[in-house]
Amino acid sequence: MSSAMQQLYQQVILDHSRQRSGYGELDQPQGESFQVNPTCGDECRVQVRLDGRRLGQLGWTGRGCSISQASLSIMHEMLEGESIDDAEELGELFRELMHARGKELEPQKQEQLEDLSAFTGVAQYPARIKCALLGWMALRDAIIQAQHG
Amino acid sequence: MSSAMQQLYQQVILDHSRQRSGYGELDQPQGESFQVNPTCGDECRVQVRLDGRRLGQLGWTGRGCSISQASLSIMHEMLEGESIDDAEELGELFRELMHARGKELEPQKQEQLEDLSAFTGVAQYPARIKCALLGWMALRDAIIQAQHG
Amino acid sequence: MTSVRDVAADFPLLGRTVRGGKRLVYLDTGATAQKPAAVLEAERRFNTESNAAVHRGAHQIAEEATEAYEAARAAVAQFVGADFAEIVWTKNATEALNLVAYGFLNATLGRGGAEAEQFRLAPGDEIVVTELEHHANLVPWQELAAKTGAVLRWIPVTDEGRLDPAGFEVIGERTRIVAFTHASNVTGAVTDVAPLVQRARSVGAYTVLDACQSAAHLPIDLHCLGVDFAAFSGHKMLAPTGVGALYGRAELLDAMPPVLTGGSMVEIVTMEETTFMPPPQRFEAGTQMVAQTVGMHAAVDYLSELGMDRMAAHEHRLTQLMLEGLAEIPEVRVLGPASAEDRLAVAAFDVEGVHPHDVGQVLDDDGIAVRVGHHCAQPVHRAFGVHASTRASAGIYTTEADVEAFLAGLRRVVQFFRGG
Amino acid sequence: MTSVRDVAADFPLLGRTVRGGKRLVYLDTGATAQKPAAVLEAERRFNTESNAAVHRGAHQIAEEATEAYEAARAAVAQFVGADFAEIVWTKNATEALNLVAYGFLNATLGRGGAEAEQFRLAPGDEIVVTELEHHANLVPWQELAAKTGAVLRWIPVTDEGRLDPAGFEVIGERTRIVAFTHASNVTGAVTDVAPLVQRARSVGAYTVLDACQSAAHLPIDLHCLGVDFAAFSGHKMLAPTGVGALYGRAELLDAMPPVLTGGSMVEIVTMEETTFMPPPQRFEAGTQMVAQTVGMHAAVDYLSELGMDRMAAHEHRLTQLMLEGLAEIPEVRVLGPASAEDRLAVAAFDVEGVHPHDVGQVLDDDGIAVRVGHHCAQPVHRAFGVHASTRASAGIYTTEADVEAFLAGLRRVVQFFRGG
Ligand SMILES: Cc1ncc(COP(=O)(O)O)c(C=O)c1O
Ligand SMILES: Cc1ncc(COP(=O)(O)O)c(C=O)c1O
Repeated sequence: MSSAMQQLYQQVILDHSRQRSGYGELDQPQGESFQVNPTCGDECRVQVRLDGRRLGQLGWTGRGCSISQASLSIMHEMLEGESIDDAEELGELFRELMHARGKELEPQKQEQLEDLSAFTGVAQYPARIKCALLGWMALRDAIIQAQHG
Repeated sequence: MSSAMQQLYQQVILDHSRQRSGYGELDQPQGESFQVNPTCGDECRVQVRLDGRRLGQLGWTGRGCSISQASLSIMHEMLEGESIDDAEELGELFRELMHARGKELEPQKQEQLEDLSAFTGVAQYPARIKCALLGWMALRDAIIQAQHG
Repeated sequence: MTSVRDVAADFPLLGRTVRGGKRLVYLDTGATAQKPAAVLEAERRFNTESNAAVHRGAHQIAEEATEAYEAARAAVAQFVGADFAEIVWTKNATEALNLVAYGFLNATLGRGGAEAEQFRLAPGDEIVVTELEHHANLVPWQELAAKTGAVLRWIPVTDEGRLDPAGFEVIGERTRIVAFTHASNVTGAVTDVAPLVQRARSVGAYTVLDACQSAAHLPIDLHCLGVDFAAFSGHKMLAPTGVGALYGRAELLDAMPPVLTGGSMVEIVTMEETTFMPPPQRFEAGTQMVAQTVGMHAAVDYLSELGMDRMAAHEHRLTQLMLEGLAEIPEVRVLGPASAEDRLAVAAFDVEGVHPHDVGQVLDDDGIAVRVGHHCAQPVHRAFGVHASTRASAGIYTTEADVEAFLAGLRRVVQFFRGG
Repeated sequence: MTSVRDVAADFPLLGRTVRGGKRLVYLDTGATAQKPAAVLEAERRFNTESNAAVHRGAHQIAEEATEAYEAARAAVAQFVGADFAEIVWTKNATEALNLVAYGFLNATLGRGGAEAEQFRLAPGDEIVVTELEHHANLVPWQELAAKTGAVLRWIPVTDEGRLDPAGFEVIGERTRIVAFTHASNVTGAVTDVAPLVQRARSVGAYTVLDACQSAAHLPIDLHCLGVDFAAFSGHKMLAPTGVGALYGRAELLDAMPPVLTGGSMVEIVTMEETTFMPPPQRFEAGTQMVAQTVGMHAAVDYLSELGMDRMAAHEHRLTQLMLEGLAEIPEVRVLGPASAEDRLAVAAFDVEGVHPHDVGQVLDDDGIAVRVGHHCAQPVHRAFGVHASTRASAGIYTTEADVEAFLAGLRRVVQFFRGG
């Protein structure tokens, strides 16, 4: 494998795409969102239950490539139990990373991204950015729904 | 004027486009046909009355360029009173001339065309061939109508 | 800054000769413009380096093609004062205008759900057009009216070939659509858009602007103009044939049902039913004219670099020259305003007693390319009491020498057919 | 005769490298084909010598443009076994298929007079498609059905991805239209057209053939096939983007009302109503993709010179190689017939446990361009129980070395994602 591919498919991405954290439906979601990537037909459904201003429970289902699955899995690992504000901040940061065309963000931001920093290489491939972001679009929607729905 | 234009606009054409022979409506046409050149919106209406197998009367109206008007005028001069068979033969010959790309036909045919041989140059200008032929399409239609209508 | 005299050198076709070695004087830009080398080169580069299906592949060339295609959209959007997602690629302006008409039809037939209800027409609703329209902005509305039971009404032209403001009163209570040209391809009259938009808005009607001539010759800002839809064609603005665009205000395109359907504009397709993507994709079914959009990108870059203001000023000067010269030939009647104000460098005219075909033929023999016929605008010709006309139309590459050659040629025409 | 090994040299883009200097192995011809220099040169020559509005001007360049445009029509007609006036230019195959669907809709809404009555649909009439269709030959019929009250039915596919002859019985008394693909862009299956046409005829239904893939890869003769309408795209057959064609049997085009309306397709236009020209002009509203039709002319000349038979034989050999190679990788399941008979050089496949995006990405990194996704054919993917696939598709310029590079790359993909 070339170094470009090794940078893209870092071990943490491959691992998460196989061992998907948080995969499954919630019992009584307060908010949920279904998103499709029309280019490939990949889909995901993200469900949340709030606990005050926290993401009490976060679950997801769907199908997609290793990038999209790992992104959802890491999202679950990093955000379940965390505050909505933290979720929004992390989402913003991840979107920023995805539009950085493969460049790293400032060290402090990169640190804040934790495992998500493994996606730095994805941003070099315009067609894959949507894969990485699909779950995060769904999360944002699901939270809004849970808050106002 | 260049020689090309002098060849195109021969005196006989200019004369006929000004002094239009046969211009006007017939009293009781047995057949008539209305044709439009959609590129420019030019139109003509040709009317006939038969006298057995002869074109007893032939009249036409319409508007168009010098080429179309002269063609109709000469058609009237050459064919009124002549047999339908002669009209068809002359029409065929004229069509042949119009598709000869500016070359003369065999001398005997060229002679048969009489004044119509002045249109030889028209066939060099694809956009003008339709102008020259418009009246002849109308004549053919009008005769068919008179025979079967 | 390039002087206008240098501009013509950018257009390879203008260097050719016609009719046995005569210099070409191309005065048919109103029909279609010539293309600068930069446009042809951009297209060639795309075809030899980045040609691939857009929005579809995971491979590098497909990425490059997608980027080129969407960058072209961004450039064109900026050029006409629109947002990115408000520009839908079409093959020409005619398709763009039809797209709007069919959007209304499809909504009327129940497509597009609740959001699209705003576009439903009922029998007796009115569609207002003008007597000045190119057939492309007239016939689609006739057809829409015939299919929906709506009634077509129109604003007449003045003796000068401008929209008659007194006629704006046909826009009334039942008016649902007002479709009008920004600039006439026959009279050259530039429409004062504001009062029409205002009146249309006051009765809640949608406005559709035919910007085919204006986008090619004037700086335009669609957001400023405030119209709801607009259409223009690449080939009139130095871009390749085969590409044009529809502009639609974002929230209207959002609500409008698709017209052409197929690949690349769908989300989920089952045998039973289909959900559609948001605009602009929703209106771009199938493989698009990608190389041509890249050419259009280069064209608007070229125009922006020259400056649409400078271009308009240059053409204004040509308009004055043309109108002055034509006014000096007694047999000539110009179909359009006598003054160059608010007027494009287009002069359609009648030569007393000489048919336009004959005028055009003799000019052509001198190497002067003009257009003859009704220029796809029969009604305005009828309004002037003629059936057809000869039209000389200029572009950024037209020189004063071109206009003078044309005027001299025209005097010879008059001499030939009328003089002797 | 050029050997196939030399053919690739005719295609400038194939000489480029990707992803840091890797040789490009272009296996996405099913999406869009690369263009030979001869096509690009024909287009360039037109643009620098003969660009003008067609059917409109009296000047020399307009004459040349018109001749080039109509000569292209004649060449394409001959190439697909049709008569001159049976070929209508469109921007792509999708537009061509929509044109037919809207022709039926407009007739149903009363347009086109008595002649067009034959195209009127009534609620309960049936439109038959197949599960194999590209969205371009499915969604327009769903839309037509929804607007007219007609019912959509379909022929299912077999486990091999061919049309199931047992399913032909959905074509019955009420069937008015049978729309089906000549060759699938997913399974590669080539349809045996005769029995379908026969059955459709026996119930008086019109046939619409999606010849998008077949016209690009097989010799085809539409008169022989006996279909009523057919659609194909230039960009799949070595021609530029932005041009395609609709074929319609002469007497059907004659009777069908227009769809897009505007300039160059009318006879007499008054403010109240319009009469239309005969086909093909009736269906070609506005300024057409003239330069692209000239490119398409060069493309069919190029193909004819190579010989469609030889091209098909070459591609057949590639199909065999591809299918044999794929069969040797246990994790790979081909979505389509296992044998190369009656099958295009298109292999869509599933790699167990590896998503197509990931397959394509790693191949791309090796310079191998394939397509991933549903290839605008979701239903047939669903029939195979998958959501998406990876697709390698070959063209006349594809070499055996390309296929081998692809197979080797695919083995590395499997190794990377499944092996370690
Ligand atoms: C079988 C088939 N039909 C229709 C189409 C649509 O063609 P286009 O996108 O050129 O309109 C395609 C290609 O995308 C195809 O492969
Ligand atoms: C004012 C106007 N509107 C519409 C059109 C139609 O444009 P197109 O033929 O490019 O679709 C034209 C040009 O022909 C035009 O001049």
